[in-house]
Amino acid sequence: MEYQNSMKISFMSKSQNEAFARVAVAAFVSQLDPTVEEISEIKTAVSEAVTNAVIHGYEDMEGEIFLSCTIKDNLVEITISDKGKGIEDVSRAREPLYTSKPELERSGMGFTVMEAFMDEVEVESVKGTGTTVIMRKRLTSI
Amino acid sequence: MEYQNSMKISFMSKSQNEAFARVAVAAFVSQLDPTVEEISEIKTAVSEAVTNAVIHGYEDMEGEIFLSCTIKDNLVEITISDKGKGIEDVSRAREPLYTSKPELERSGMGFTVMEAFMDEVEVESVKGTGTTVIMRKRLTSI
Amino acid sequence: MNVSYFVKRENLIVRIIGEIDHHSSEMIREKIEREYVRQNVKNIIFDFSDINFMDSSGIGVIMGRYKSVRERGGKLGVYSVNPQIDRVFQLSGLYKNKIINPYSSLEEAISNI
Amino acid sequence: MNVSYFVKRENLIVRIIGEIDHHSSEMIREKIEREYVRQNVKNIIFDFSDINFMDSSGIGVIMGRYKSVRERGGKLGVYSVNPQIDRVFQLSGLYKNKIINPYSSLEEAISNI
Ligand SMILES: Nc1ncnc2c1ncn2[C@@H]1O[C@H](COP(=O)(O)OP(=O)(O)O)[C@@H](O)[C@H]1O
Ligand SMILES: Nc1ncnc2c1ncn2[C@@H]1O[C@H](COP(=O)(O)OP(=O)(O)O)[C@@H](O)[C@H]1O
Repeated sequence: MEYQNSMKISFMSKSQNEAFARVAVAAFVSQLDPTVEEISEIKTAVSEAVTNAVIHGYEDMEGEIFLSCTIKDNLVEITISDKGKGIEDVSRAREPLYTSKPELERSGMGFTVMEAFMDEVEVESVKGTGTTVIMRKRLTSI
Repeated sequence: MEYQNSMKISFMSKSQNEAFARVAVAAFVSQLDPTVEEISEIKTAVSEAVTNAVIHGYEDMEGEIFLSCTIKDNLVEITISDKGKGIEDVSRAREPLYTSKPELERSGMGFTVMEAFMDEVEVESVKGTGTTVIMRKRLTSI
Repeated sequence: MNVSYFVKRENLIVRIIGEIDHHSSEMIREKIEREYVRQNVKNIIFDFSDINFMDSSGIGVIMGRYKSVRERGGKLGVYSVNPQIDRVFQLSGLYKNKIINPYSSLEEAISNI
Repeated sequence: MNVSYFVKRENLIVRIIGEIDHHSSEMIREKIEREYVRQNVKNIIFDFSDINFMDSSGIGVIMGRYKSVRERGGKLGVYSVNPQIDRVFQLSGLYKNKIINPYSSLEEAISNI
């Protein structure tokens, strides 16, 4: 039978919670004995998606961010969603260097980093309703 | 105005999640710049309450554990609850060295550790319905 | 989590690297018991230098080992306990009730146990 | 999170201890800008030895500093980047596009920037 585990977190859209979210996911995933590199990739991808929810989803207003993580054998699936402003054009948003907030010194590399560090990244977004990012990664360590 | 932040976690009653829960709470609380001692006390108290939910609440069967943490200025409040078997006699359960599972080499020191390491510990439990532990600690670091 | 051992005179020295909680304690208990049964020693001395977390599950492990060593007329010792974990030991009365004796080094433990 | 500086020849050396994410980047940016304005130097060299986490917010910080140094005809350098963070730099094309040059040590950075 396959090994399964899951957790869900919700937290306020404060920039302080970016570090909290990535450390919490790393702590959860560490039961699979990932490599240092895998943990670092997952932390970075989580940080990108949570930061986007804080900056772009809620534009620094108060909102709630939802994160869930499930483990099935060596497959990790992480879902991060907000009920914020949503993305009008997802394919443009995913282009490297595209950012709607250059004035905040955003690099536009968030989605590119998520895609490079995870095996799969799905983005579902409805303008005015919110955004959900689903990321999957199969760990080599098992 | 006072500083506020909050998060909620839910996870399966697996022993692997004891480490996850205490590290997640430590990561959340670390925004208050706690001392090493304070972090260690909080981690230990969380570990005790989560372990109790796993071992005693659900008796190693599958169930969901709920954890929430709120910060108001330098006050940390942590709530850990399960929908498991509940505690018949809470005051006896809180006595040092009392354990209902000596065969598992439990020491009966869980509640005593929580009380020593946190400022306040409240236990609400209904037989057959579940248990909620609320712990508060005011950090000196701010 | 990693448990290693060596024998010195009548003592089994057990070094645990990692965290002692309910999850890890089952494995730790099993490993120590197996080794203690195998070795012809009396005492168990714990090297705590590489343990950075322990909750009351660790107290259960110590009390369980106390039962085992008593059957052979042996004792328990521990050295290099960090201050936070020391408080858990104190709280549980393990030192006061002479269930386990704290030392500052392996040498001190071996000469005084 | 901690930012410290020193000046060597025409270079402001910036050492950051901690993690660079969106939360910390605002403070990092402000501190570096303030110091760069105050000092009569051209280049900024980042000491990355004590940074164990950086996401794309760090790329934004670098690109922003690139704009500042260019106004004075200066350049950006970085040394002691760990492998994971190096991949974020690579991905963003910062090395390829000569926005920042990687070095293995402070000495190498100062002589070659
Ligand atoms: N959760 C979100 N809610 C609304 N818009 C988003 C969200 N995530 C990303 N976006 C949009 O996609 C763009 C590109 O995102 P990203 O690649 O992470 O770069 P950056 O965050 O640096 O702008 C953002 O500038 C923003 O317009
Ligand atoms: N969440 C819970 N659900 C049901 N019973 C519990 C729970 N937490 C504690 N108890 C009861 O209280 C007793 C004392 O708990 P504790 O002081 O933590 O010691 P220990 O876990 O070592 O038994 C337990 O043995 C158990 O009977």
